[in-house]
Amino acid sequence: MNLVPLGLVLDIGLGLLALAIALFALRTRTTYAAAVGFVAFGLLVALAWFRLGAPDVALTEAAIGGGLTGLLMLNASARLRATEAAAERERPGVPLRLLALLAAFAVACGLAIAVLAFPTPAPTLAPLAVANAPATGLGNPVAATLMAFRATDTLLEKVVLVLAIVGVWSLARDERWGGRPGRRHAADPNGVLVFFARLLPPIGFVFGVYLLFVGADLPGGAFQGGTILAAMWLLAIMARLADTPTIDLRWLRFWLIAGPAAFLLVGLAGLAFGSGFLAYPESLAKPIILFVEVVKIVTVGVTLALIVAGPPERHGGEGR
Amino acid sequence: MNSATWYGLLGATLAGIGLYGLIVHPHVLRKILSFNLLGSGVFLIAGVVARRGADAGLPGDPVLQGLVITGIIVAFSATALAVALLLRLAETANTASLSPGALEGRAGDAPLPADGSDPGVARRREGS
Amino acid sequence: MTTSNALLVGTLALPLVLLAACLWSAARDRMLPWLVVAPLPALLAALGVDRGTTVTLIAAGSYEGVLALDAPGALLLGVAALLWSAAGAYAATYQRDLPNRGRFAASWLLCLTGCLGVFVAADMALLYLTLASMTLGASALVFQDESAGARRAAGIYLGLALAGETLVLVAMILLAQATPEGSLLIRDAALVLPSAAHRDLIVVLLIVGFGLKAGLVPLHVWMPLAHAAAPMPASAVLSGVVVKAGVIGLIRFLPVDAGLADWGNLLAIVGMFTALYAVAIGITQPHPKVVLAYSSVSQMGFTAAVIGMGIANLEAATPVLAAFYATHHILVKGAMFLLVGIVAATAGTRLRGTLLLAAVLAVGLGGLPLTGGAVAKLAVKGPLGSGWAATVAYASAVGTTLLMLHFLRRVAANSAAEPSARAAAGLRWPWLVMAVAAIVVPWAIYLGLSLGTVAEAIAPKALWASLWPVGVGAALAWWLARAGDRLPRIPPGDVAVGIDRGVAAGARAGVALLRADGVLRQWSVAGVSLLTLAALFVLAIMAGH
Amino acid sequence: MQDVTTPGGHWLVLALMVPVAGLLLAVLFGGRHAERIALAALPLGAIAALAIVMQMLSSGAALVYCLGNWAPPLGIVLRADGLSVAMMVTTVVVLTAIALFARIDFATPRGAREARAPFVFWVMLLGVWAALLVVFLAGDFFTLYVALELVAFAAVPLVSLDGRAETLQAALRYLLYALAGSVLYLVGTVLIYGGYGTLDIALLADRLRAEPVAIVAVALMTAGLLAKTALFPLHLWLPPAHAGAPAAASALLSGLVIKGSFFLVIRLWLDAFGSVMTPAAAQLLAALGAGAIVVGSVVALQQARLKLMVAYSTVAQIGYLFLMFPLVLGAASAGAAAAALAGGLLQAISHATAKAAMFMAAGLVYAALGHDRVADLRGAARALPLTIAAFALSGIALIGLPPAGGFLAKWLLLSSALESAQWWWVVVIALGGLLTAAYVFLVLSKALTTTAEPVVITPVPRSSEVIVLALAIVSALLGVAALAPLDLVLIGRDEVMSGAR
Repeated sequence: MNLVPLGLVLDIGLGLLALAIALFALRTRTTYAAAVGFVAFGLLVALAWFRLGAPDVALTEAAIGGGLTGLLMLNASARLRATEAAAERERPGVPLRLLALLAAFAVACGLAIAVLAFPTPAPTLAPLAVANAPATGLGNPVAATLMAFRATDTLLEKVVLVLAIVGVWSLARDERWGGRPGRRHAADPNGVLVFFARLLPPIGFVFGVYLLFVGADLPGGAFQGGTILAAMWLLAIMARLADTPTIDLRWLRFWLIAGPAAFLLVGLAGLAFGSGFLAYPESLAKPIILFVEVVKIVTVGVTLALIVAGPPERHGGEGR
Repeated sequence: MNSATWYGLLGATLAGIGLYGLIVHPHVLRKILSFNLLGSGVFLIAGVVARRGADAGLPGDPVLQGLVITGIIVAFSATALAVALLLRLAETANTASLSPGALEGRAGDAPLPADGSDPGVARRREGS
Repeated sequence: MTTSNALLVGTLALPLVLLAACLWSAARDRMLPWLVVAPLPALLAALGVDRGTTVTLIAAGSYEGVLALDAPGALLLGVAALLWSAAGAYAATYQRDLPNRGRFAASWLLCLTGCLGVFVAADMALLYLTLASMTLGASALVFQDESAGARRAAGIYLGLALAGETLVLVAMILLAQATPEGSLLIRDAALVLPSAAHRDLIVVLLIVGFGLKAGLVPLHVWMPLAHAAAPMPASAVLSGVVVKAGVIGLIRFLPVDAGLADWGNLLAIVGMFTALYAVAIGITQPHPKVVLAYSSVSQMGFTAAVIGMGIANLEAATPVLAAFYATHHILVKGAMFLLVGIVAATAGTRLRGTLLLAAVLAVGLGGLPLTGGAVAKLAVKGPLGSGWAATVAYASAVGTTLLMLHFLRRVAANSAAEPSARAAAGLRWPWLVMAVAAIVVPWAIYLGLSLGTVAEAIAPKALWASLWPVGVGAALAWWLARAGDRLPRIPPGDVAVGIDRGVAAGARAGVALLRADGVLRQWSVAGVSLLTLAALFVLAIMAGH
Repeated sequence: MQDVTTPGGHWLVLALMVPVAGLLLAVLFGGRHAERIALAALPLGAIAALAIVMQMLSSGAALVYCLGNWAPPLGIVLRADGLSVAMMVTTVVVLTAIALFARIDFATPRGAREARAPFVFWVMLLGVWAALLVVFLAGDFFTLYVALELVAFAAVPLVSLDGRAETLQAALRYLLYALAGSVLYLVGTVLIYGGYGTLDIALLADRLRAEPVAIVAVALMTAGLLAKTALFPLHLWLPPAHAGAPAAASALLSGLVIKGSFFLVIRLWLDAFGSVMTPAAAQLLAALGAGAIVVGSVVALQQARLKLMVAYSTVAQIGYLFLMFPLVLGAASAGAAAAALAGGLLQAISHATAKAAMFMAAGLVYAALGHDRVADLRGAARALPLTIAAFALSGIALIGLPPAGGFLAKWLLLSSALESAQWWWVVVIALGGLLTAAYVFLVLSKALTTTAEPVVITPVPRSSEVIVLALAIVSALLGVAALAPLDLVLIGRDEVMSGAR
């Protein structure tokens, strides 16, 4: 038997690496380098989630933390280069930085103390979730949490996405309203990007749908699947194989709200038929949930891609 | 120390680093990045809580894992909104700073009324 | 609903209806002629409604809104309504051609509603409501001519009045905590005052709060400023009636038999000091309105002293007697302010009769035999007793005569230059009504309420007692007229200069706070504050465990 | 204590789903429909809120709905007590006034199918409404986290609707600071879960103990919520954001949005952590409130622009909301605690109506005069009598004169402070009222000054003036709430109030 378990060594190494990259992202001179660091950081954190026994979260973190957020950061840092020098001159003085350091350190210590003070045995809802998951027809208790036990949270989270996309669009210039989101990307038609953009989307599509269907019983689900779809679409857009739709299209609006709307309708139907809001009759639970998930994956894919694409910046006719 | 505790302490440290960056970095994109580091730290602590709750044959407490997924999505939306705001600000005023001083004496933007303005004004005038 | 109840409700309802009509600009601009009507229900109520009548306006939940008419309230209400009506008629002419007459009328009605309400409000919430609307209306009236001086006066008035009302509010809440079932009735509050948990604190709050309303030194600063700044008819009601809110408050909340003898003495000392101090400052003032305002301060001080001594001497009739004394002041002071406007619009040669009548009234305030003032002074001898207060009262009578003669001299100097100038009839009639009322009404009350007899009033001893202070006062006035210009010039509001200094210091502190706010709102500072607060909360929570 | 669905609980779901469905439909149909949907949803929401009030008055107890039939700790509940319904009704009333007012500013221009600012405004108005309802009804700290984020996501775009650099920067400040606040809140919920295995407020009220996990959690959550409420000294984002937004949006932000995170502080301190909180902590919280009152008012007095002055007035008035905590937690009797709670809530309601009216009045002044410099307001009262009257009435409500709700709130708070012998708050309340009077007087004395010639103004619609005046009258008459037959506010809170001590 090892003195120090191998797993712990791995975890410590992983953690130290993540910490180092985080510090790098914080300290490095250019925002672009910081953004690159952040992508790497996101992937390491996703690994940590696997190590913490949470593959569902790991998939989400990889898709979002490393993927879409990283893409946002890289994109933004490229557009913000001109502002960096001026911002750097506004760095607060040493006393304030010391105070900030002290305050941040104090909070970190408070958190550490709380973490060390957690009660043992840890309170957990795992047994309850396992016991009740069959009633939802879902084998994956995380999915059961998101789609049944705390379905309202998920519904509200979808509303968050709707507000986020409208919020992003609100930053368009008035005359660009109704136009296409994002700038037109310049891509070399024979470049490696276009190559991947032709190669990956079919694979990604299949993988995304796979994640959706296995999500009921295995790690995965509409959100993770939708993220993959979004990534594929964005790839195609960046390679100029596709373009963002104009934001006033009715089908686009429909798919933006379809996910939460389907959820809402299912909930209200439950209320009307007496089983209760977002309560599914046991025999119908799985088909209903599957229906909502199928609608949701499209909504998530469309919404995430457009959130990353940004506010409309071109007229509908421009760029083709 | 076990892995869970280690990740918990890592989460606390990351949260501290994120908070420091959020407070001190003048460039808003770095603030947003710091916010994400902070968020990762918080989520990791949640992961530790979930891991400690491993029971009934599960590797972790699924309820909390579900919450973290929701949290990650919300954090992403927030990041996207902040980035969009920042890009528009930089495009309008050529600055990525939160200090009001950064807006003074800039060029390339439409002149502003000295005392601020209200978009309702124009509309009410048209309507009258 | 009986007629009495209807009249009592009408006291508030009619002015309120007229006030609501002011929401329409057309009605607002035509409101001036109606001002004379607005206080009539109150006048009728004071004349016809039985003392002790109560009307419950609202009884819902834990609150009961009650109007009531008691003897001192009825006295003040009736005479106040008379002045409001006469001054309203005066204003209909005086303000007729001003562009902002609509606003004047609205402010007038707001102040009127509150002012008359104060005399009939029987529960503390209603009293506070009426006090507040009176204050708001009054400060709007002070602000009426919109000059820098009016702005300053209105600001100082509003600030001090609200501060005073806040003190009264705290006292009311403390009282409500002691009353059975949290009753808000003033009667219940006055009953529990002697046994209330924080009795002395409550008494201090009441004396300071209502003393501010009545203008007791050093809380009188707003009166010379406000009463000089307001338009003439508004000054008349402000100086005549509005200050009586302090009197009725002291009368209602500080029962004679509550065992507050020490506080009574203190109130009397403050009151007598005010009475003399205001004379001393008043005689240095050149402006007739300011002189009148100081005279009001002096008279209110004297009234407060009467209340204080009544409490100290356990004189049961004090509330009615003090109210009676105050009614005489309402009449005379109202008439005097109206006079100022008339003199300013009339040629000096046409003024002899007017000034003679005014002189009788003015010296009457000092106690000229056979005038209303003489009976008023006679009536309060009981509460004042025979000790030091009675002695100082003579000094006050001397001072009042001196001050009022000084006023007559100053007002006479302000007559119109144009030899044919003559005040409009719409100004002269109200003045004449008030002048006659100032002589007749006190006698009517004196005899009607059997506060004394004619024989007592014309007894040689009483005549002498009221005549010699007037004589001394007149002599001093003659001396003052010759030597007056050598007196120091004291700015109106005397210690109000201190308020200005305080405001200036406050402004400097304000600028410092503005800078501090700028620092705190820097992002990194605010970030550190956020985390520091979290840490502080941890400490604060742990501190208790 | 375990919550189960009560009769009539489904009204909670329906009330919540009205704005959510409205929001989705508004996005789907867009353009003019967004406005129509919002205006149609408001009466429906009012009906649902009234149904909840009636149900609660008849049962005299809190309404509960277990979502998906899953009871806590696995599931989550909607729970409405007296505080929730009072805030729900307030929200729908204020929103209706704002929506009617905004029909002019945010009408889709003729000829256009959809325009940016109107579309965003109406969607976000529904978003704020939905988010606040979740805040008022949710019984779970994580659901409340999502609700807080919803509030921020709906509020931030309202700040920068006009796209000027100043407002973009203000919106960004607001968003980032609010995000910092919500992360602190979130980490608190995670710690609570780690310590107690549930996030249900009712369950936690029994389980929470004063131990490190709970203390660190509640401190972080409190700080986060205060950042979102802009309590002094965490108010950096509020003045530029509230002063820079269009009038209707400012009314929404200042009147309603900040009440969301404030409401959560009540839930946190009085409902869940009642047994953990100490008098010292409550004193600290209220001391910040006192700082807000003094600094906010004094800085408001020095503002040259009306909208900034009104925004700083909000900074000050937020302070009042926090004075109730030491009075509830340190109350000498159950009656004093109830008075303080009712007073604090009434203060929030009074401010919601008065400040919304005041911001809209300021907006009308701006629209008519073309500026809002306080020094140049001469003649405004003559030109806009109804608007200035509305400003004056809402000012009276803020000062706390009867019969405004602010007066009743002041009476209750003073009464509670006096009963529990916390004299210093009496001084703060009194001082705050006077400072408020000072800046209201400053504005009115300028606006009431007549000019030799009438001021040239751009006419504003009479309907807008009437709406603002109506809301101001509501705020100035709110004190008649004292006449309500029942202490609606305290329904469903018996156990909670006793748990607070």
